[in-house]
Amino acid sequence: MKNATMLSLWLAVGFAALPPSAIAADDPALEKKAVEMIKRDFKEKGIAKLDRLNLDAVQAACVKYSDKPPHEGSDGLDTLEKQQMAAIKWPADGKFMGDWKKGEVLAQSGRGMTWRDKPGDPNGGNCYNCHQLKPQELAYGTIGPSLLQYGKIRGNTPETQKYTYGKIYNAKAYNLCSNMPRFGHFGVLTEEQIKDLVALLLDPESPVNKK
Amino acid sequence: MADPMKIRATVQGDVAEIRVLVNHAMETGQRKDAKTGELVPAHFIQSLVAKLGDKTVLDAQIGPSVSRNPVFGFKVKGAKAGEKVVITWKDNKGDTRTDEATISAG
Amino acid sequence: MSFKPLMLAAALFALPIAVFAQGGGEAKDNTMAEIEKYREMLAGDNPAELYEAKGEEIWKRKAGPKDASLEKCDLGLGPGVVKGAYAQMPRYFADVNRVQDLESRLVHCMVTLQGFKAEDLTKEPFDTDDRKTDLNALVAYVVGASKGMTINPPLKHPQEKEMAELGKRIFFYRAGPYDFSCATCHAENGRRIRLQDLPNLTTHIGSQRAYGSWPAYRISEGLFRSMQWRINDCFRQQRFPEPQFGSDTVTALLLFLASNAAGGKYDGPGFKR
Amino acid sequence: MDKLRRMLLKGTGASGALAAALAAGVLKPGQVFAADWNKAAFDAKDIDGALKGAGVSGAADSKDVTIKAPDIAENGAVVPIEVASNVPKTQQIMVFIEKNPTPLAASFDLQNGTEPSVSLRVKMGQTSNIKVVAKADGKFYTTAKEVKVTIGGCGG
Repeated sequence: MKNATMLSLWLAVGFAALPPSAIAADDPALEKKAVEMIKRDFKEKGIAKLDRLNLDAVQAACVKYSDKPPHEGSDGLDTLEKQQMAAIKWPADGKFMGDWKKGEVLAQSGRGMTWRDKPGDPNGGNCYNCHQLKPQELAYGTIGPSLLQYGKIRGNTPETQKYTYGKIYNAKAYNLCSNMPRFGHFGVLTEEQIKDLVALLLDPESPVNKK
Repeated sequence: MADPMKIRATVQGDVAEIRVLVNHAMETGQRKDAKTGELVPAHFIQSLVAKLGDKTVLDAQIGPSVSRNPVFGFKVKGAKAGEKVVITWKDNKGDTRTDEATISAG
Repeated sequence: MSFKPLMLAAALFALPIAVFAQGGGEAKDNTMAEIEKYREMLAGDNPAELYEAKGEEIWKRKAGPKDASLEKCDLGLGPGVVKGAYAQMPRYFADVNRVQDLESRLVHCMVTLQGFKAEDLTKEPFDTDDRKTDLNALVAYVVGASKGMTINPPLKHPQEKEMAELGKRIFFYRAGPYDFSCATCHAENGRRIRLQDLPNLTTHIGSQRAYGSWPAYRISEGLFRSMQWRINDCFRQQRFPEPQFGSDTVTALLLFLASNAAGGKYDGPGFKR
Repeated sequence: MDKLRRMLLKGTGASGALAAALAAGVLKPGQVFAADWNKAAFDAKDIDGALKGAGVSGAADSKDVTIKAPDIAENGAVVPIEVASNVPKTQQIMVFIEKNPTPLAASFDLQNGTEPSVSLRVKMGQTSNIKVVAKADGKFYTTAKEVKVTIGGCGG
């Protein structure tokens, strides 16, 4: 009842989001001014240096097209996804599965890459921030889809292992303006860590695949 | 010097409802300082006494498991609007503070 | 392991969960219902009140090289008018010919009226466990004097209109090693990070609930936190470098949020996990 | 939550710091305080020690002692609780957080018309039972309630 009331209120008053059109492209002069403002107003702190404000090709396209780039063109989806895919460094040993127990610890940790993290501190996987994984963990986020039963649903095949490794390494190779960080591409996680996360998702013994 | 408390006291019938919000760090002594890595010394309220007029109505002993900026609420029978509530606390470093409030009709 | 205060990530503005709770299993609904009960039991007795009381005293007290109080400080509604002023900020101030948020304006007043040096006030502007700033207490006092009022930034001056538009663009700027923008977490309805619900700041309701309940006392730190701090910590968790205190980038974002929240109620200072 | 868990579970320095404070003689009871702070009870490291230190023995489970608290706390640094006793002649109410490093949180002597119902906010380092003991007419009555402490934010 309460929810229903709130929902109708929401629809009536505040549900309308900003126009989904390309905000940045709408007014190039204003966009330029905003970028100049950003470049002027930040200062480096700890490991967070000012070069983090510079956009790579993927970020630039996603900002420019409000996360909905066209397929064609040199800054289009097709070209950029292909480039990102080509840049994935696959494991030399051809193995994708590590230790799911280590993966679970990694999935729980939200640490890493902020100006408070020290150089050399291990980064976390941040997984539970956005995804549901093992059923016992109630404190999970919903920015990304639930990964409960991930391996059970998809099957622990070599193809799924490779896809899962690649997706964690660089989600943008599969969906250019995905919300998910590029953990391998930007060196946030090591090859071994990504393998541990693949195991957390696919190992039949992992709690993710248990009831 | 310690900062003032915030005391609310209202009466309905002859029961006063008293709530006090205390400004205190309530350090357990087991927390490490973010910058220095040193343990922050224990600093917490150990006693809190409430009086209605000159009668003690609540005599509390407190440990570091009570939250920072503590809140206590209690009810006293036989109170009247206009009476004074006086609350005094004292911590493990010997700091102390007394504040008072007048009971208002609820 | 060194001790570090727990910060919530992009979970920048807590909202009552009931509004945003989605389906997704009984366990989850039950968790959210219990957390809602937790919040209800905490309502009232907000430690932010202690900061408000202290801020009022600081506002009226003579201080600084010029030995003056802040009672002639103009927060936009005329010298000395505190009531309702925060609800109409950020705004354009002719005497400095720019748009200022509350904290920038307070620094301006402390410099011009009391003779303090701006760099001394803004070098380490945020409270720590053993260092509480006058500025932070003043923020609590001023925002408390807008409690219950309608959020209503003027948005009439060309600079005000432009700042809100710039803020929108900054909100959608994706960068850094995680490719995050503010919008990554705050542009969809019904999302959470861990258990923390994420308001959709591109909607009126999401902005009103978030902007309308900050600044706030934060339980996880046991400290009162201002908007400058709030935005600063957003950028930290976005894995960006640090925005400078009182910079246009922060003011622009605040005005963007205030403009989305306009017409809604200001209900701060808040009390957050 | 990690913060608090670390804060409460890490290290054993507290007793040292406290001992130093005591040695420095800063714990003189003021005139206003009737009883000395019960060091033995507050310093006890487990629930049995804390109960013993507080002089509690033979406490009977009782439905007349109640704890109102959320089943899940969003943040263990501040857990709001209301404790009450309907046992006639209740003169004292004690609150213990069983799994905290020092479980005794507070002890309330009720005098001159104060009702046996107190609200307060406590820290909880982890999911734990809250145990409340009421003393009435020289006898002890008790009840307990579990509160789960969740991981909030993203641990960054």
